[in-house]
Amino acid sequence: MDLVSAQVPAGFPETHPNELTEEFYLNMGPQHPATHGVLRLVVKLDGETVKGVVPHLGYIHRSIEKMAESETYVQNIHLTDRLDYLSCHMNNLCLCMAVEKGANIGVPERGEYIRIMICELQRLQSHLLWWATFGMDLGALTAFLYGFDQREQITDIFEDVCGARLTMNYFRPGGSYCDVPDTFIPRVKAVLEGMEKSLDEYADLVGGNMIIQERCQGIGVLTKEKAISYGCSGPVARAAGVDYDVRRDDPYGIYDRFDFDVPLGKNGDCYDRYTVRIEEMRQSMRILEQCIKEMPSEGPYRSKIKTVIKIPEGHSYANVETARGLFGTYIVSDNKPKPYRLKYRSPNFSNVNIIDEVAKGFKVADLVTVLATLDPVIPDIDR
Amino acid sequence: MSFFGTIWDGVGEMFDAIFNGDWSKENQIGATVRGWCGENETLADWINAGISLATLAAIASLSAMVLVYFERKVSGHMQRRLGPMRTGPHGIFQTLADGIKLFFKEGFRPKSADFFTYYLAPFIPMMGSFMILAVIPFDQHLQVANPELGIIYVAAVAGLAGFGLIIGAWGSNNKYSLLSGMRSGAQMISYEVSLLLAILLIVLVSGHTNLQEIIKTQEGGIFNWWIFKLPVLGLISFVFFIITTNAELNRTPFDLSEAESELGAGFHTEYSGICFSMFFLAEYVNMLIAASLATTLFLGGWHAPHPGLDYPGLGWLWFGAKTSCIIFLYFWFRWTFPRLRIDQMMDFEWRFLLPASMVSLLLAGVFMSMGWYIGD
Amino acid sequence: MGMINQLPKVLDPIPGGKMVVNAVDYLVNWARSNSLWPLVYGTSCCAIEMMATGAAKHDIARFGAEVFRASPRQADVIILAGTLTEKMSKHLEVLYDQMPEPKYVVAMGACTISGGPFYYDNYSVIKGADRIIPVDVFIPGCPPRPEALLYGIMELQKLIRGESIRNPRKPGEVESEPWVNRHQEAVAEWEKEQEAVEEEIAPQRAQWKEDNPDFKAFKHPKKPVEDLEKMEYVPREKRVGAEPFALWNIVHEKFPEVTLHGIEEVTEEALAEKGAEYIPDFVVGTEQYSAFVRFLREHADTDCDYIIQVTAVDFVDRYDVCVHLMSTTKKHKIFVRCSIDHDDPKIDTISHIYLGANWHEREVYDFFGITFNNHPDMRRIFLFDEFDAHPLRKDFDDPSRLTKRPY
Amino acid sequence: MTEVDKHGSRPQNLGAFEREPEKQDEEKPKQGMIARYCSLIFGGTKSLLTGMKVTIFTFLNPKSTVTQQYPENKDTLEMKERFRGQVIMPHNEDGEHNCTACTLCEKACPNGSINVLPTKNIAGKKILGKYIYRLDTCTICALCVEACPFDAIRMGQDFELATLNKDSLELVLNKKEGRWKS
Repeated sequence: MDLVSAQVPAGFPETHPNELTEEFYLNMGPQHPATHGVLRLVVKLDGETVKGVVPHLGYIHRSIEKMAESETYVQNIHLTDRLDYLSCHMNNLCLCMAVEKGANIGVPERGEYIRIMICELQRLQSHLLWWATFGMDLGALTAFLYGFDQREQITDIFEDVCGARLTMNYFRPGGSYCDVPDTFIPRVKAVLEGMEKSLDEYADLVGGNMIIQERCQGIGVLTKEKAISYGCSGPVARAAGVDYDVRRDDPYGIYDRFDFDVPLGKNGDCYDRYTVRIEEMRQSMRILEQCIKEMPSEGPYRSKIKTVIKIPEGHSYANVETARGLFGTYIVSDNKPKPYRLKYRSPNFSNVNIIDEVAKGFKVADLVTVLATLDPVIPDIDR
Repeated sequence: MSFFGTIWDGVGEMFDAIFNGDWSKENQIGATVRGWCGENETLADWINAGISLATLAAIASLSAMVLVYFERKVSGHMQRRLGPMRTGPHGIFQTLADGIKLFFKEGFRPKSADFFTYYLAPFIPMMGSFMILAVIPFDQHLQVANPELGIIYVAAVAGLAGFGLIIGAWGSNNKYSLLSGMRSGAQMISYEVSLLLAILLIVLVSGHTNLQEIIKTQEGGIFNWWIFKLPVLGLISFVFFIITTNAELNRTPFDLSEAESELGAGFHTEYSGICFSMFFLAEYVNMLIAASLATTLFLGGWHAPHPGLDYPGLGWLWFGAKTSCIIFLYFWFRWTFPRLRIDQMMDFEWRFLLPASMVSLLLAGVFMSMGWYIGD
Repeated sequence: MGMINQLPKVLDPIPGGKMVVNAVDYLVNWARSNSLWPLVYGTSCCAIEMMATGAAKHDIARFGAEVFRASPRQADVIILAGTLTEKMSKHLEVLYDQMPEPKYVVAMGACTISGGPFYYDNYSVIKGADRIIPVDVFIPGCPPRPEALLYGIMELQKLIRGESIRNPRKPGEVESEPWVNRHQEAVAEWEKEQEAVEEEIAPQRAQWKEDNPDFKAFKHPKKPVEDLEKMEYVPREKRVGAEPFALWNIVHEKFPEVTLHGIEEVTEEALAEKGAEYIPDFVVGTEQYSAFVRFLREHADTDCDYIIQVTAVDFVDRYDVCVHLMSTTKKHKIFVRCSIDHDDPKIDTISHIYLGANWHEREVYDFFGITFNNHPDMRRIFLFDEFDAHPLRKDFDDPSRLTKRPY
Repeated sequence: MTEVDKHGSRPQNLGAFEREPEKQDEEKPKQGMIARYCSLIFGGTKSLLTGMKVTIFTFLNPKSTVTQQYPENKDTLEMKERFRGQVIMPHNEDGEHNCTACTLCEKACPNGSINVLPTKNIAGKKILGKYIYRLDTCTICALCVEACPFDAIRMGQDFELATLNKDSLELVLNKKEGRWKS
């Protein structure tokens, strides 16, 4: 068998062959169940132990940034849906905020509450999906179904609000494209009630399970310094102890009115990433509860905007905290209806960058665990 | 007795049993055939052997089909959904459809795979399963062969399945398959030790290696089954037996060789169509065998839970019921647990299971010499 | 299976044989249509809806199709969930070839049918998966809801039930027609048609005008416009992190040549006027670029330990390399920009200062062709090596890849 | 490191070429080995049993099943009011629609899925000739519906659009041309 190829794959340093063992290269992806899409990892293995990982990107590179230059700002919103489709409302929001900053558009009070509530629901939904796939990657297939079951209820809310299940295209500069229906608040309340029960059940099924704990604790350790230097963000960075959350430290919208905690991990291992995400779900529920109490029941949901939005020459930057971390939109404009250059800063791009650093020295199975807890969305990386 | 010696003796005994009509002598069907053939005993033997082999094949394929269907249904209901619904009423023909489809599917061999090993591999686990099925005592007289060293024969042949996986993994020339084959090889060899110790415990306390004799020692109600007859220790070694067979069967939490999210499809990555279905079939037949063995060794075989319910000729019903319960246990494990990592699995075997089963074996000796039994 | 296909040849001439063949046909088709094992294949958004179809609420298991196989050798149907790019298409071809016959392909969502949202102005997406592999069922939607996918699978089942071993299934053909701008073509065709119609109708029209001199056109009722207020953007009042003027002072002391982008004369008032959301945007020369970024990182007051992104903008006469930095302790952001020559774009790397900059710089190299000196791994990151241009340059105009959107 | 010292800033530098050794974990209170072994076994068994409890309760409770059986429940399936299926053009009883061929929807469409092809009626007024809608590229973003000032197009509720023929996805939405006479 020709398992040990003479040629070293791209990205690996030249190795000095050891006389005792032979290392071989395993290609994971682009079609592989663990890579959450079309990420391709070339793994250097010594038996079962990972000696190095080189990710290959671009299998879903869809030239969104090039397309953005020939679409108007409002048309661009539907492309942001397709970046990180699991936090598409947040992506929409980020572009809208950048446009609002540049083109001087305000948002009414009720519109802001709608935005926050939808975004937090989206975070819950995204984390539920992560929990589901996390279970699946570790072999607990039932977790996958339970997580999706809960997620489906939030998807129902979205469908009720904007008519789509995944690519919403809901927010517009100045608010959102339609008001929430009357059933919105009762439905959110029902979901929050169900979530409380579900989170306990999840702890029973996965979180407290000894096998999960043994497989996650001490695995894929990311230090705080590495996390910062690589530009990691979101739950991945917070599990490593980086105390930064855009919602709290650079509050956008009306996030400064709410009382919520930013969960932090101690060790930066896979289990910390797990607990941080679970805790984030609870914090999102807290924000939603406050929103339900304080949201004005009357009032405009959006402000009037021009049909053609133009941003004066210059640049405009906005960032939000998506379910995966810091998502930024950088618009360079030339006073035309279409952006001159539109750059999205995707959180996954930096988060996946650390894979070699954290998976080295562990087993192949741990590589899967690490990937599952990094929770990458590949189209967001490739854009 | 050397390892291979054990196998050959067992095989020899099985052939003896089949061709000498061991099965037919005590069985009603066998007797009827004998009556028809009159004095021509050779013919009767051949017919009986044919019937028994056909029965085995039927049991193997039917049980696999039913088990796959139930697995999909049980998993469905554990996961808040329904499972197969549209192929026949409640999807009962689902696995039949799968089987027919797989049979008519194109089968091909990767160019770089080794012809001989690639095509040999799927037959080995299947063969092993058939050979063990021959000695499973479904009822007092419903057993194809009843070798004196039955349990040792079972233990010896059970090891064959692992060879199939390793050979197939190696022969298909795929890195994922290779990793999976190595994993399953390590797993099978390690867990076989504990499995044998658990079996040995029963052999020790019952004093028999013949499966029928082991069952006969458990006569007389539920508290005479070895799981309860040995206070606490029986239960513990039953748990050990379930764990080790679970590992032997490559099922969650020990399904490392088929770890979908890590290794794609594992050792059968390169197999398609009928070859793949052979692996699939063997997996489920092996599950039936493991559950039957657990029933035989720990749950009183074909005996009813109460001596009053022990009607002659209905033993196979009791046997089936007990076996189904254990199979449900396997389903339940599979759809609840995540899988272990290779080093954790090894740790669990060599650091916990092996010492613990050795201690329990020692304790069993103590129990036996002190006569600490419940029941008769 | 080759053997089964010989069955009609043998049986059809025999009386009653046709019925046997029909029965076998029925059985095999029944089995195949009820046991569609999909391949685990999902590239983007549609994959989530595919997973949702497998989840409890919609439960694809009812169709016997929950057995998602990770190995193409055991799969019967490949659900193309998500956009297909040029880089991925080679792998898809391999996957398709690895599947045993009979194999079916379901194109799920707009991207795989025709490129969908990525139809115009796009250099990397394949305009329809049927240009790579033959597709049987098309499910429009972006993404289609789970019920729509189930309906598509039912359509596929119908297709399979109509098959016969007398006429064994052959893989369909891939779309070979060259890609056309359908929008433009439809307009051109219509205009031609209209010219002819106009000529034909001209006399009638004159007649009609004479007959109806006081004709008034129908006025379509307008949709009620919502009563909305125009609002001004309200910037945040409190600044996060250090004041830009303080940062400017720190920087100016060490690097006197550095200026602020868009501000000619830097005074405290001028910066305060910009509001609390203003992010200082330093312009730095190529020689000082690397040292400047290092300074920002290591100075205790700037303390920019976190890299948001490195990107570039093509201003036709020059490239601006933009570095966005942040401090996780002090929470402020600093932008750095450095203009470089358009003809020979080269700049020092900062990947030794920020580990994360490595990939960002590779991305800039990929899109703009800007080379970073001393970068440890200067390869393309997204596009394949055969791609011989840098697509985000303004002069990138490859008609074989890129078609302009009509509006 | 010389450059760092020159700036007189913090010595901490974690670039790719100068890495700090990883921090040691804080010392945990040491447990006895046997105690840890036992707690692992018993705690582990307990956690596994808790997990098994969850699945068996779901299995035994038929109410927990949430599956909607799609083709069977077709008659009772209610779509959400705002559900975006495909673009439709409502016609009144006379088969007339509201479209004036203003092409606002065509301009709003991000990917050229709509072709509004105008013609002139007998009075010389611009009316709609053909409204081509390409379902195969449509991303169902509803920007066209938002842009339409006349309520001529809406989002339909139909989702059973799968087809074996790709060409059938190019639809003409108007049944006849615009208001020809009036």
